[in-house]
Amino acid sequence: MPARLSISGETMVSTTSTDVVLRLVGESGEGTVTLGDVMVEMFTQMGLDIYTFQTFPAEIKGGTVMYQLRARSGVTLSHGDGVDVLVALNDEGFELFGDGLRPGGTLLYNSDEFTPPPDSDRIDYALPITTLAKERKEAIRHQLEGEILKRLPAPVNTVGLGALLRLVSAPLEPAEAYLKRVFGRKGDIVVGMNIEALRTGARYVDEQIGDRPTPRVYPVKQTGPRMMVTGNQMLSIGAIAAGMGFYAGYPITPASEIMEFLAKELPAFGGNVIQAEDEIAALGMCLGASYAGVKSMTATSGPGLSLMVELMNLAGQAEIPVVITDVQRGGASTGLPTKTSQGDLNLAIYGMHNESPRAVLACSCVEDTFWTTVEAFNLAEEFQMPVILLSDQSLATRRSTVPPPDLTKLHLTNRRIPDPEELQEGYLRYRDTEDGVSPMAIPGMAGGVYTSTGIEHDEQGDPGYTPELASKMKHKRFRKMEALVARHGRRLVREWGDTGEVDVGIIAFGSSEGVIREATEMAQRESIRVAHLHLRLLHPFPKEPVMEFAARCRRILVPELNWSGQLANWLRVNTDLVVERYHRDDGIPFLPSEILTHIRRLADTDCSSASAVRGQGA
Amino acid sequence: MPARLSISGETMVSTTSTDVVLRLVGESGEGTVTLGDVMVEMFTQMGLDIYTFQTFPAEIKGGTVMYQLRARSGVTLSHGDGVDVLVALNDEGFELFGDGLRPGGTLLYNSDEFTPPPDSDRIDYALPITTLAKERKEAIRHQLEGEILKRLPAPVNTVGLGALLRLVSAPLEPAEAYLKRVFGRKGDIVVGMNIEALRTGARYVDEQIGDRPTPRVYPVKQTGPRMMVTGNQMLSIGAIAAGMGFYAGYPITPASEIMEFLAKELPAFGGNVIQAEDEIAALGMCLGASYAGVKSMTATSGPGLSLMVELMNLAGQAEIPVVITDVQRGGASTGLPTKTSQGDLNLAIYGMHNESPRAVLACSCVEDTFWTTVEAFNLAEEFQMPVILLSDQSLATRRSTVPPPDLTKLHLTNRRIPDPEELQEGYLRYRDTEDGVSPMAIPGMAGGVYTSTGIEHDEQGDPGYTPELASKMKHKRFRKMEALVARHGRRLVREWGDTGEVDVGIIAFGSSEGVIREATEMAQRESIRVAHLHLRLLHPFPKEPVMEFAARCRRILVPELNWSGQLANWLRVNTDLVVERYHRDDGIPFLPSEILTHIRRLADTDCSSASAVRGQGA
Amino acid sequence: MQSATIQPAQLATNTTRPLAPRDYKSDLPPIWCPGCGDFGVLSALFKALSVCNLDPTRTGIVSGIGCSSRLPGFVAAYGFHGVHGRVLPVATGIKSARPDLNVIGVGGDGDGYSIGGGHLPHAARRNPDITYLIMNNNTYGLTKGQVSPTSMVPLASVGAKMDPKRWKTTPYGNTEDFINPIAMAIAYDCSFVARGFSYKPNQLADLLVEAIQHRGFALVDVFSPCPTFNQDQTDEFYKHRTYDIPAEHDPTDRAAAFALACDTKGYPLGVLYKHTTKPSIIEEQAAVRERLHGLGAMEELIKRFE
Amino acid sequence: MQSATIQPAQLATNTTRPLAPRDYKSDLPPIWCPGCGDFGVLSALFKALSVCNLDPTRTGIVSGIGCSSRLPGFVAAYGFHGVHGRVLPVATGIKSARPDLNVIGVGGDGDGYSIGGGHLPHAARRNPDITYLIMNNNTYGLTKGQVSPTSMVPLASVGAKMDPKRWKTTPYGNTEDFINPIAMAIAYDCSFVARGFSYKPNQLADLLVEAIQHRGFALVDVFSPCPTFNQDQTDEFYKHRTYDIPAEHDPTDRAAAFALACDTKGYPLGVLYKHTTKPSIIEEQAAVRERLHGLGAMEELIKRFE
Ligand SMILES: Cc1ncc(C[n+]2csc(CCOP(=O)(O)OP(=O)(O)O)c2C)c(N)n1
Ligand SMILES: Cc1ncc(C[n+]2csc(CCOP(=O)(O)OP(=O)(O)O)c2C)c(N)n1
Ligand code: SF4
Ligand code: SF4
Ligand SMILES: [Mg+2]
Ligand SMILES: [Mg+2]
Repeated sequence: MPARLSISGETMVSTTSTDVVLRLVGESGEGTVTLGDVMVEMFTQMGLDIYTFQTFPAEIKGGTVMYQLRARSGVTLSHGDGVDVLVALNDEGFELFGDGLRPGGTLLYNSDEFTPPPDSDRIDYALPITTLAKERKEAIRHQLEGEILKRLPAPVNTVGLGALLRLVSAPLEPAEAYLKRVFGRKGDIVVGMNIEALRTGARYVDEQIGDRPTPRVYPVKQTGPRMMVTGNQMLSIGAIAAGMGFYAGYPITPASEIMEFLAKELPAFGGNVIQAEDEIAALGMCLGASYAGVKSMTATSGPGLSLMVELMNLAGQAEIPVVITDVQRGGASTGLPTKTSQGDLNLAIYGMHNESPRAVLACSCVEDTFWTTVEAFNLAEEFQMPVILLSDQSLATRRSTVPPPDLTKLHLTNRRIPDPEELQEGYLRYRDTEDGVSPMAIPGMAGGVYTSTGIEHDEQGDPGYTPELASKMKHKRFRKMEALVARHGRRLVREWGDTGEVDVGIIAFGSSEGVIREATEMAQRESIRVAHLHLRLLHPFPKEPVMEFAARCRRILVPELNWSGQLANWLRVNTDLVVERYHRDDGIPFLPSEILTHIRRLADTDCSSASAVRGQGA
Repeated sequence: MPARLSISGETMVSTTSTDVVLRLVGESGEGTVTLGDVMVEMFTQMGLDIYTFQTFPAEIKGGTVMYQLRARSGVTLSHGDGVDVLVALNDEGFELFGDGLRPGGTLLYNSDEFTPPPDSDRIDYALPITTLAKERKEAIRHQLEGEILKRLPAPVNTVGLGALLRLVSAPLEPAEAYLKRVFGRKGDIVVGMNIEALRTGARYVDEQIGDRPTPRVYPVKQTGPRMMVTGNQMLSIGAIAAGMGFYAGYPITPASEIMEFLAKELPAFGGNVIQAEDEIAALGMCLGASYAGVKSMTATSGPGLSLMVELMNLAGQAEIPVVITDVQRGGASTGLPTKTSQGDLNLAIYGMHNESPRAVLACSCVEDTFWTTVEAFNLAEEFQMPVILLSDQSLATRRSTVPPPDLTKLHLTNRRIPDPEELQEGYLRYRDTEDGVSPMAIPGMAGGVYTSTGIEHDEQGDPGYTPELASKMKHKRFRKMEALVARHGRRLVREWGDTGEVDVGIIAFGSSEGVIREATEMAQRESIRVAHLHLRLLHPFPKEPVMEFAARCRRILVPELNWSGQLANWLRVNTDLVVERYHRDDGIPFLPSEILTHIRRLADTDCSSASAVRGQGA
Repeated sequence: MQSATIQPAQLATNTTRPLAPRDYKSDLPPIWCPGCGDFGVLSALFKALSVCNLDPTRTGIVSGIGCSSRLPGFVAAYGFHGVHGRVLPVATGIKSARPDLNVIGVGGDGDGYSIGGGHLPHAARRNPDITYLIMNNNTYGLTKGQVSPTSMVPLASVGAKMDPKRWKTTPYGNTEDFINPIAMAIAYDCSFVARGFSYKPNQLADLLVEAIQHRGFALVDVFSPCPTFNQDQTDEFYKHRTYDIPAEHDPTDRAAAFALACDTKGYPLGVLYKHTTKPSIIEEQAAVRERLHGLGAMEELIKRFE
Repeated sequence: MQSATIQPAQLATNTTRPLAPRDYKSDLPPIWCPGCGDFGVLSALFKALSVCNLDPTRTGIVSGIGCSSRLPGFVAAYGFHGVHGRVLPVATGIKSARPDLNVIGVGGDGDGYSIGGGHLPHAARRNPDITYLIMNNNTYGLTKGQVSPTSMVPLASVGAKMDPKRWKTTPYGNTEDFINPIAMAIAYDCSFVARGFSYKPNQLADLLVEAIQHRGFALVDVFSPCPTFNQDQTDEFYKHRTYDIPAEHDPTDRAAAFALACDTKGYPLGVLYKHTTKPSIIEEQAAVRERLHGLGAMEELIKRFE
């Protein structure tokens, strides 16, 4: 039976490649996440590319979780559009997340819990998963002691796993090996029960298949090593690779994992992690550590970034390198803490009273997160300013198979320090240099003593308030912004899609890169000429590459996950482009089909007179 | 001898009207400010209009202060351009602030301290002010006891006062009455010494005048009552008039005066003031008080506003009315704490993670400060959102003669509260109404209990996280922004200058209104067709009046005191206008001549093809 | 510390029928994990509200962010679920603006002692009539189990083997000591300091009643274990290590209270400290308003500048 | 509180010639008002730096914002003049990242006890090897004389007639009590707590020497009067109300230290409290790094995810 590939609701047939979207929904804490994680492991072992998307309830227990998993032979760019197989472990999950199932898709539901209303455009499999699991446990009751038996959970997940594997025609052997590994410590009886459960699940589905079509997952031969890693993990690895020696943070969803990861790993690299009393203290510690010569980072989410505004500004004004990671989450104030958003771009760019220099970067996918994090440290060091590194909930919690970073390509920048002669005679911490970057003495350097300060100051660092001085020093600091964009602006954007003149150009940032790339490819298949410019550097604004890109676009689409179209507004501030905005901010990432719709719309629009590029205003 | 009026360096002659700019410079704490204050009092008594401008050193003692004072018969719109009379009490002051003297201007200098380099285009008066004052004290030595004598300062300021009054041909009698009032308690001997000192100063100058021209100050008949008041004082009075019942703040230059004023005055009106432990606590307290039904305000400057970012967002999301005054000061981080700036517009508009509604207003002059503060409270109440009220150091510390507010014109808005039926059955705190404004129950109302929250929530206030709910409630909240601008946008701008088509239109905000008006009038006298639109409401953006104004302008100038042209950028975000930016941010306010230069330049530019208004982008 | 004329706590009570604990229950069911200590705290609070016969319509419950901070939604009274760590400023604002309301602050140990810890000494010195109930589970529950300032985790230098799934930010042991919030509150001269335990609900309800009836700022730190993320400071842990404060303890003796708070052999439950003559900002503000009574007139104020 | 293996304080001292107090003086002249108490503090600090023979090149002085916080600029050492209230986080970051540096924090009572007060208990529990010197003038100097948490101003309810030019935010008397920072620090188990007076410069220099040499976090609260804005807590005021801590006081006795700190009859000068066995985050972090020594390899880390 050929695999049914689903992209944007359409169905293609292939005999060799795989592209399956699974969605698991159930009560939080009920094992839904475990089942998803095991499926990820199984598919990874089959050599497939994985891309996950999860939404969590904001409560610790209770509430519905959704775990979506796309397995594909070849690069996977998004969590997929139409769901091929929906596994609904309870009614509420089906209600909330059932509509993602594509027409003709497959539903596997826990028939102990509920019965879905019939739908002729759906293939249903009932699985009394609780009952089956209980039966498996009953079957070994006589072989185990009371206390152990009491604590032993019925193998619900394993039944589900078997059913699911069979449903996508995947082999059971790797799962059996996995069960042996996981339950080995608990003895043969428990292992046996689980293997039986696995087979029961598979058998139960097998009996129902008949000649109905099922999606099929083909194993792929791996070509090289691949990592299975989340965005948060990759960001942390990137920070260590960048030479970070100090991290301070305060727990906050969805950034906490970064601190947890680093607390475990950083000390082995000689670094320290402090869990601070709040985000202000976290950033204060980082500034202290960086002032002392050690590369530093903190990571937080919106509420924490809000609290850091005052100290970020100090970093800009006193010229202290630091990386501030913002794993964006949904909603203003406490909002939607477990959902995603691209709503903090404004705060990252404008969050300061008066103005001091800073840079804003955004990670675009799990693989890129490594490199953009390295860039963030490099830019912070090169230009002695705070760099805000944007990630978001969907990227941070996404598990994705990616090629491991090629460490031979890793180049690290260290801050400019005074040379020996300079230290001997009248060292000036804030020397007014051509590019605005002044050599920074590190405590311990003889001849380098100075006082770092956020008050306006002369080249030496002594406070001064005359208009002339204020103006001169501000120009010095902001020259760094020009130097940054001149040196790195071109490098920190990425182009996808068609070259040459296109009907639709997409300008975007952050974690939607893959989705947009996928939509672009879909549009190309429909013979729409389309290209995509993805900004890793947002601020200072990389105007040249943007204008060059825009020059070859008839219309420009700016899709983003926030309320007011923050990137589109930022484009307006920096260019004279007329763009088509598409934005929403309800907590969930874009779908490829959603972007495709807008590409189609723009491609269709008659706009002979329209040109995205306008002459710059005076 | 006719008075020499100076506007933008040019000299006009009039026999009846007065327009004199005095500048006093000296060591901080040396009495410069006192002397300035006394001159203000003298001129006010003469019925003149006063407008002051001061810069302070950032240190408590030491450093140079500059006190500029313009006295005019008729409305005074700025602190004036060229200085007519410079009183330099020390060398450093002359160095730092001497260049403001207009060609042909008068210098009165303390010849005990220094001798200025000769300049033929200046009329010099040497005044050995310290010596003369000491002599006056010596003269009464025999009449006083040792201890009293020791503590009695030599009447330096009084000598200066006499000299200055004579220099501008002002009568000495009011000053003598003033001295009697002030020193009366110290006895006749001290009063006598001061009167002698006054006359000595006057005589000393008189001897030097000869037939040299001097500026002349004519008394004016007052038409009605006028207040002599600073921006900070007027803002505080406005807040009380608006019905504020609670204020919490944390000291910060240049906003502290507001808390100090209110601590003294508000309790008489039944309100409370708390000096909080920091700005976060201050705003937290205000939110508590407002939630409890009492109109609340806090006031701060940039660093404090930065710290309030998280709670401002809560106010937007949980829909709690509050007024947050930001008396902007110079520089990022600690920057230029005693200087002025319009650099916090970005933070006021964009300072939040993700997005919640808020309004931003700016006070434009001392008189307006009363009314705009009332507006801020009214809008906060009407739309249940935080209103950021911008002032700045120059406006806040400016002393100005203004007509007292006409209290019959005072209209106060109170928040919408649930009606009795609503409270009886299923009251919904966040009811999804047409204009987005939901009736707000106040603790104490039976049937109104609800939990205010910054987490996403349903109409009742219960937490909820579905995309549908998130989207619906966000739309509800942001509809208030539309309603606000629809109801009040037109009212909250002001137009000056020519009607009909003009060559140059100026769009501006905040404390530079007067300077720009004056420049506009100067340009009109040069037959340039020019108009000026001043925005009191910045956010939500009053697009209609702006576009209508723009439609009659050939070119648009946006002058502002900040680094990047924040208002110009905000115009770009909201409109398709092409504007000419003029901005600097070195701590000092604009001069009329400075703006005039740019008006002239734009008027001259050939830009037949240029039109400020462009078709809106798609 | 200064002293002033002292008035008894003024509570807004029900004028109609007395309310039962369940009458204070809202329609929103608590979202806490099964076995969470906060359930016990909530029912003790219901009981205390009923005993004090507080009028729900004139009662405001303020919280921050955390599992425990979800409490206001579960009570049928006015609630304010604000941001992380700002319970006390908000509560103080309410009480200052509306002294006629009963104000109760609630939250977690992270909310109250970490990010919000800077407000505590100032609330104590202002001494408004507010009860502040901290559900101390010695961890950050909502963010899934990091150390809080009260977490008791072995030090890194001890070299203990840590369970990799627990104490996620301190995988090799803590690098920091923990704090003693009770001793701190006494040093702040907080005018009422008590400690309860969610598994002693009757005692806790009594403490809450006393705290609510106390005139001034009352801190009640409650051990309220988090079975989901803290497998160290559990209910069992505290059952064995807490003891009731002996009757002979004089809570007005500050030195004795401090010594009791510093007891290293166990955790005393009950009222540790009371300072009944401490001035309160609410009364001080009333004194100022009274002194200026009748002097507030806008026309006059404006005239003063003419 | 826990205990750990304790090491003596490690100071970065001059390797060349011993430096005199004046060698620590920078070119920038202090901008304080004539008669400001901070002059005395600065010269005591110069003396202490010289006695400890600290290497200015390996010494960082961190401050916040305020008159007192301008101090780092007047010392010829590395300085960090940050923002209001964040001395301790910055100092902790420096010390954690660079344990080889001497780190001294300085600032005012507003900076340290009001806006920055929330960081103090956490610095105390982390116990890094930092000396924190507070120039306590019982007011906000730089913003021109509002009450601080340590201001002793008559209560409003007393009805005292206030000088309209003084205590600008409390024109009818204070509505709040003041705090006792020394008692608070002892409750934080701050491992070194001392109090000095800027008009006893020799004693102050000695205290600073002891604080600098102390291993762990040392708080030195110094009465440093502001003659410009505080006409109540003046040098004269303190001259009559301070006394030297009697020799028999045992600073390791926490209860005794607390009682001394709470003395209502006068202000003790000297070392109140010392906890010499308190663990320090700097050593704890070293223990973690040591335990994992040699295990840090990027390739390995990446491999673990393959
Ligand atoms: C400014 C900010 N920082 C961090 C967070 C994330 N956060 C939410 S609750 C919490 C701590 C929870 O611990 P606690 O206060 O003890 O409450 P518990 O959940 O244990 O009851 C944190 C860090 C936040 N919401 N806001
Ligand atoms: C966030 C912030 N809030 C307020 C201020 C204004 N400010 C500067 S110094 C200061 C307090 C000064 O008092 P203190 O710390 O005791 O130092 P002192 O001047 O008395 O030495 C304040 C409130 C500021 N700079 N930053
Ligand atoms: S995580 Fe802990 S504190 Fe939070 S609800 Fe669950 S048991 Fe309670
Ligand atoms: S204002 Fe006070 S603290 Fe500040 S420098 Fe002057 S005397 Fe010192
Ligand atoms: Mg907790
Ligand atoms: Mg002070």
